[in-house]
Amino acid sequence: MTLFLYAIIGVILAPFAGVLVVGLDRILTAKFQSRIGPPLLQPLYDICKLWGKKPMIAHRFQPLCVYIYLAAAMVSVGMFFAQSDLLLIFFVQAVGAIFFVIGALLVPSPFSQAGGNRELIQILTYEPLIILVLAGIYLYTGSFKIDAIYALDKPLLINLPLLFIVFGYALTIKLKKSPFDISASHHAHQELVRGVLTEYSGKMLALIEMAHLYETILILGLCSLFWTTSIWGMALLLVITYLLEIIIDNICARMSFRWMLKSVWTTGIVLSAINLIWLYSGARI
Amino acid sequence: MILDTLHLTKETLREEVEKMKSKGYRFVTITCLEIDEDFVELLYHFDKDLELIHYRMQVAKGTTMPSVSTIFFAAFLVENEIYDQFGIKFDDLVLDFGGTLYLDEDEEEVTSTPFCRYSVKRK
Amino acid sequence: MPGMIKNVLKNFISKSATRPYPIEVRPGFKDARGELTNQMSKCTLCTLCAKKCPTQCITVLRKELTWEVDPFTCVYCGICVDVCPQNCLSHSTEHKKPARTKTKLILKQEKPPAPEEIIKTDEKPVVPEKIDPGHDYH
Amino acid sequence: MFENLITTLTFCPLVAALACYFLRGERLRSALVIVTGIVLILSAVLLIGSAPVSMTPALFTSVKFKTFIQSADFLLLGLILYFGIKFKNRIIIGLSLLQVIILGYFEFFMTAGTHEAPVGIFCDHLSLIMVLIISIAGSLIVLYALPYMKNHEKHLKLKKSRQPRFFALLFLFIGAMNAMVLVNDMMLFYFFFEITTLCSFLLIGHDKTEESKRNSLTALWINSLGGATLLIGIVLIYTQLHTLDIQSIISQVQGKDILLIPLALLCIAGFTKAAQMPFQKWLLGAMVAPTPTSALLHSSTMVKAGVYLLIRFAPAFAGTSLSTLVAVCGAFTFLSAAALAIGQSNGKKVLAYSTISNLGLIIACVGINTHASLTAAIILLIFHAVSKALLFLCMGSIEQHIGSRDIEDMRGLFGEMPITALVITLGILTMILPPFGMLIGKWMAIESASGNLLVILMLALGSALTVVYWARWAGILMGSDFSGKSTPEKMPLFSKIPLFTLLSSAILLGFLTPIIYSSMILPDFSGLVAAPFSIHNGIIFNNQGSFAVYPLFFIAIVVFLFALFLSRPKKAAQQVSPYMSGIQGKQPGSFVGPMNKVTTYTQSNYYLSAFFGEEKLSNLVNMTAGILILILIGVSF
Amino acid sequence: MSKTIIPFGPQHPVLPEPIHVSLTVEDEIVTEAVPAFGYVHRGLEKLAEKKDFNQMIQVVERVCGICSMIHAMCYCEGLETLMNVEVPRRAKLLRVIWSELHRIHSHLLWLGLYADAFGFESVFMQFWKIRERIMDINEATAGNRVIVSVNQVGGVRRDLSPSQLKWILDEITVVEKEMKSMESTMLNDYTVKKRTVGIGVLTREMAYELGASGPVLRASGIAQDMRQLKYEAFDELDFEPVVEQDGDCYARGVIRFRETMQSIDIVRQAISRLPQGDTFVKVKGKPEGEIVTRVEQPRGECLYYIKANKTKFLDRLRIRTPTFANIPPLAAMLPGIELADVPVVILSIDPCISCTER
Amino acid sequence: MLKKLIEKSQIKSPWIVHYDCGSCNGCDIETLACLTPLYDVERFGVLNIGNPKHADVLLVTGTVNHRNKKVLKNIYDQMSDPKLIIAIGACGLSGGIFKEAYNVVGGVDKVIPVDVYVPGCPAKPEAIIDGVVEGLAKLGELQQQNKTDAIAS
Ligand code: SF4
Ligand code: SF4
Ligand code: SF4
Ligand code: SF4
Ligand code: SF4
Ligand code: SF4
Ligand code: SF4
Ligand code: SF4
Repeated sequence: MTLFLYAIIGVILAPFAGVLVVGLDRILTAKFQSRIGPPLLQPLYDICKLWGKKPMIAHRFQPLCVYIYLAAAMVSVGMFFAQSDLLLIFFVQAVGAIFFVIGALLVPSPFSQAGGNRELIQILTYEPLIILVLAGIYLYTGSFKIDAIYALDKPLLINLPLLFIVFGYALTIKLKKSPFDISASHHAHQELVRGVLTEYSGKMLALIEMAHLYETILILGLCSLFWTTSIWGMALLLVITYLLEIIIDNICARMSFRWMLKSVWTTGIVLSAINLIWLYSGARI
Repeated sequence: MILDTLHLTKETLREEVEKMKSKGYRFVTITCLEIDEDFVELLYHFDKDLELIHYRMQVAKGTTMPSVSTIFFAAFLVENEIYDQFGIKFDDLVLDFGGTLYLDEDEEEVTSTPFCRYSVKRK
Repeated sequence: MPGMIKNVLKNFISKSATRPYPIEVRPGFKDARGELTNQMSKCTLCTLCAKKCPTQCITVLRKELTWEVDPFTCVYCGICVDVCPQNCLSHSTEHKKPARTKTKLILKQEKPPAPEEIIKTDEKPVVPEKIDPGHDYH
Repeated sequence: MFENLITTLTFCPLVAALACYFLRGERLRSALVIVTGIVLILSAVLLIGSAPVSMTPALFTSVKFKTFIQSADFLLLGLILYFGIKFKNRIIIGLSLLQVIILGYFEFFMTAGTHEAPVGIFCDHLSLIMVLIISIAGSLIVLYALPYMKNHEKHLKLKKSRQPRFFALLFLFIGAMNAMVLVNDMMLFYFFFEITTLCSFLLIGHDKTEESKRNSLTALWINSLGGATLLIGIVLIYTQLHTLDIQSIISQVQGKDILLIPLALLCIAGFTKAAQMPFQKWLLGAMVAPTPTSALLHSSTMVKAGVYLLIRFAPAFAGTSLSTLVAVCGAFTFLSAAALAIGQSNGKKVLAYSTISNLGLIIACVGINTHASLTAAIILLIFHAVSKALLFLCMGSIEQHIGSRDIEDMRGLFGEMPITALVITLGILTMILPPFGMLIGKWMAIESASGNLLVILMLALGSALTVVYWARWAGILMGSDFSGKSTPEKMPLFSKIPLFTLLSSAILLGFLTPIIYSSMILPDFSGLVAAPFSIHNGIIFNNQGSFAVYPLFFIAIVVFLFALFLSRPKKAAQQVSPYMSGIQGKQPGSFVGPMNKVTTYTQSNYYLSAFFGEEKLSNLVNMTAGILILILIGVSF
Repeated sequence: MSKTIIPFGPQHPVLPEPIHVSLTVEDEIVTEAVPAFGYVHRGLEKLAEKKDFNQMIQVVERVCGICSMIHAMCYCEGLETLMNVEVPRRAKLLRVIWSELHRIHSHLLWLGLYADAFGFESVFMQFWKIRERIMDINEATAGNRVIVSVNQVGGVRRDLSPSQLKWILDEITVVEKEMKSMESTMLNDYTVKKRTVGIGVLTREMAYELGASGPVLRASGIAQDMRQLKYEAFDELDFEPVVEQDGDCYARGVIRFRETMQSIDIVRQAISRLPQGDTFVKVKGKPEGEIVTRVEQPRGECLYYIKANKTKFLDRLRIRTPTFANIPPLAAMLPGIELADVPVVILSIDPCISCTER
Repeated sequence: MLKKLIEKSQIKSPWIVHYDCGSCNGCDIETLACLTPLYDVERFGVLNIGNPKHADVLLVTGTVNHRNKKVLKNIYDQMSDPKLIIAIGACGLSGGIFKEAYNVVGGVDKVIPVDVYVPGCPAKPEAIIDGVVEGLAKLGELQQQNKTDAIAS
């Protein structure tokens, strides 16, 4: 029952945390570019503004897809706080990702279609990596459950350093940061206009932004699992990781999806294989 | 001050341009100007090592000219432009916009040859 | 990538380059061609400015004693200022502010200047020197 | 009771087959098909109450029966030989001759009446599940074939209907499959195995086009290869153990490394039937056959024969290196078939590759060979059969309607065939999304495969690839004209019934997974210290993880209904045409392009032929798979 | 079969200007690219019949706002030759200073947009930040950030005071320093190279035959720069065209980067040689005759054909701008590249549609 | 409460789409310059979103001609309410120096309603910022007016 309560609290608080994280992200990005940047609560304003727009729909089933996307993101966050099975959380999150793509593919618009296809390739790129990271966690803890990680007395990071880097790839893709802001960029100036997001507007876009906040929290939550032994360690890890993400975003050009698929798969698989072999061999620090 | 120009006719055009190409000249552009009610003048500009050579020819309005875009691909844009503006049509254009490079043929829009004081209808 | 890291980090630790515009307004450059005004007391309504203006946005009505400019068509090229024999036209150093409707600036002359006055005014109108162009604004 | 049911399940289709072949009235045949279908479904359901049972019917012990089977065996091989000669296919001739020789030697010199008669029928829960799949999915497919074949022949403008032969073969096939999963005698198993080979050959070649002829021969030689390896395997086992009783073989073999070679041969036989890499070619070629054939033989049932063989013998090679290699081979097939599917825009080929891929996953689970992974295998087996049959049938309807199998031609299908489009989309979603059955299976598979580096790597990659080719298909199906309007669709009753039955079972059975697990799968694992999974409040869990089936289903339903409610068409919402960089034409979805030409929206998915092109990838895959097979045999020595 | 048609433009976020390209792509590889024009066509050559030749200076400045000053310079040079006007030396050097400042700001602007085309936002920001110094110089010296409007037939309308000159020197030194700090990013960065090296290759022969001009031509190994014609004061300035050999987007980037540095140097030279004297001569009379003048703009060769008939209205004014010449090479480069590289390749010719269509 | 928040947000989060009708690039680049570090309009929550479906503010530069007027209208139609149209530069206001050219229709207001006119040639980034601020003020007044209207009825 307490777990259930955690889940509810998590689901309620996550978007607010997300607003702060994304808001801070935008301010820091601006700082890195020698600008001042928007107010901290800008993501909130954006969402509220979008919510207040007059509805415009490009396809009848799009709203359905958006609601399911949001719901899946919420459920996965809830499951995360309820310390459920990691693989299952990941699958539930994938439901959202798939409906997000389906929504984009519904509309006969070349941009959203191409964006949808690219999004699929991004899913194709990060999914295996996350599964491998989870397999690594399993090998170390003997379980896919989150509570098993909390039961550890040493941070995961120590024995899964390479997998953490692999996870970093997935994180960058999921957060749509350069060099992987391929299917939809937060900044315009992309050949696909807004890619998957092109045909969503108003309320629907607001919901997608919400879902994105949930996903951000989920992915940061997963990131936090790499240092569960102390709250400070966890906070430090999160701050450093996120800061690195922003810096990488600012020092990289956007790459093409072919490059992404090739390079991320090869480096990702090699890194995880090395780390996994290390774990199989039973050697632990 | 008048430009030094070589003379050219519609018939010798392609041949002459081929010759220029084989001599290593490259195509710069074509200038079209209205002479009077019936005639326009075409100036073909070529360049080699920063030196310009101009060919001049007078053609009657509404003439169809052979296109040099098959010899110099770069000419397609200016030939289309001249069709839009002066109504001189070019045959065998590699990319023929049919008089819609700049202008549309919607009823309210410019369908005449806007660069001619004595405009003719574009075909 | 490393090259950019240096720039990015430098930006991060130094003050941002942003000029907080509406909050802090930087004074305009001395020679900036901002809003166009006419010192009507000097204007002889000779219409030279209207003739030379490339956008024909100046209308001089000698009968009504008005000089008007359409600031929403004016391209702020300064030709009129250059040609005006009375030196009564000038650009302010501030840009013309945006507006919700397009209105013309109509200036009316109280009484035409006496011919002898015209001859006297041959020096340029005094524009307050606001800034030194040698100053670094970054 | 049990005996009667078994008889019904095996002989009733046989009789129906004969009747179909000789009864020439269309009405009569339809009636016969319907009745047989219902009888089969009912008996299969009733059988649930009786299993598990093992018994030897009186018939089996009679000498006549044995002689009959013997002669039928030779007759079958003779037929295959005949086709080999007729179509001048040396491989088929060679393989069938080889089998004739081995079989002759085996029957007349080695056994010659010495061995004791094995227990004839063994029906545990695994067999029961297979019978249920075959009979129910099979019958639904046959029912679906009624309107389908009528249309099909109309399209082909046949003068003389070839339906009698078609339905006869379908029923013969169902009967043979039922028998195959129930018998406990290796030679009988071999016999039925060969019948399915022959049936599939005849059915693939049904349309008598050049292509179908060629493909049917491919199917025949690859399956004959399987038959040959199976036969050799049986003979080798017999030389060691002197028994043909499957159960006793399994119990005797466990832990004896000497018998790995024959087991490896059985596995290869299973691989050929399940169209595992590098034997996938026949299944792809089989797609030329009318859709019910592909649905029945090549997706939901026949290929399962191979998988069944492997699951059945899994305990025999548990813990050996053979097992690990089977897992690697399966995982490799899972990965490579999924990759190949990405490069395909031919819908049927996508289905075919996905079948191969999913069977690979099942076989990977078999190879991992823990109780948890076997559970995963069986769950995948069930749900794959249901969902895949559904997808194939939808595909058939679509193909007949739009005259193309290309996914790209299905853009906006919802506008034309709303029901079918909806059903196939849901069908696709049941393949890839939790909480549906396939995902439960996949979850179990990944969790139990995490102990094997190579396997988990391939599963991880493969599962992502799977998502891609399904999701993009689902996406374009539901797209439609901009308004989302659709013309109502007329569908024959016998197309509707199978579609909706399969769809609802795909969803409902997913919900019932915990029950299926505890009542149909768990009992088969006798002598367990701990069950692979426990169930509490509809949550499947063990030490490693948990899958909250009921809660997730509950949430899914609530979310779906809520979303449906929220997204109901609203008047206030303005319909807008898609973004076209600012130069829309008058028609929504078009733009005014160069030369003032109105260009309408044209779009296609990415097939990434540079990465996933069939020509390029196939060779690589076949080579790798070939090497894997060689290693598999190698480690068995 | 697997074909996608993408309407690229005219309203498209990566395109600063409205041009349309119908891209046919397969798996995001462009197989066909057909451009469409006319979204910015105004017909301003024709305005020569409505505005007198002096007023036309203001018009040609607005052929393109980015190198407005160079347009006007080219135009005035033509008229001055027709009217036999000898422009004072100081005016010539001042023209060089302003025109090279234009080149610097244009290249900086381009470097930013180019970086944005391959999604390098922070580089975009950085270059535009640097660029603002030049904009300040423009505004302080000529009164407007973009359309500086300094040319007139017979010379220049403004003069530069010694304190202004000193300030300009200081500013361009800072610009130079900041450019240097971007050097490793633009020339050696892994991701930048990945996105530009080998993309949109134009061989030497292709570039020459297709009539490419400016940096596009020079990036393909042909050292042609109109400044070699020694117009205005270039006869006394040290100047060598910048050349690269590879003909790809990367080479075009390098060219512009190096040209920026070169222009800074030219400004310095011009300032150091600036003589005292008048900034213009009074011009009387009306032009007559025809003439072709060519100058080097940031984007390449710009050609003016002027025909005058001794009235205050010109008979014909024809402007062939560099982008007009670079469109055919662009059309030749697009097929075969990836969709993601389309913006990079389009930007690599630094298209200026407003001058193409006029 | 939510409504208030939404109204406040509408003022604090103007996403822009920029369309260059027939600009000489002068106003264009000045509009772009607004996004760059020295002016940084993201301070006001401005994002250059590039897609009319997401945008609240349409910035138009340049003269309207016969071909692009359709494009302009299309973009306008694809934006959902509430939306602001800001015309920038003499060209966008009246056709400016090109107003007599044969292919020029005139200012933006010939095709779509314009909320704010930003004069200049080109309009300085400061002027464009002023224009956006003015537009947002107008939006605020409209909200106020709607409220009083609602109370009255
Ligand atoms: S003041 Fe000079 S310019 Fe003006 S009207 Fe008199 S003569 Fe003409
Ligand atoms: S521009 Fe207008 S006012 Fe000036 S001279 Fe010409 S017509 Fe007269
Ligand atoms: S500044 Fe130029 S455009 Fe404006 S009124 Fe004066 S001359 Fe006319
Ligand atoms: S030129 Fe000067 S004096 Fe003459 S009308 Fe214009 S402003 Fe007045
Ligand atoms: S090329 Fe373009 S930028 Fe350069 S002057 Fe011409 S119009 Fe202006
Ligand atoms: S392409 Fe032309 S208009 Fe666009 S930014 Fe470059 S110079 Fe300006
Ligand atoms: S007057 Fe100003 S607005 Fe009009 S065309 Fe010229 S520059 Fe543009
Ligand atoms: S207003 Fe001036 S700067 Fe702006 S687009 Fe028009 S001509 Fe160019």
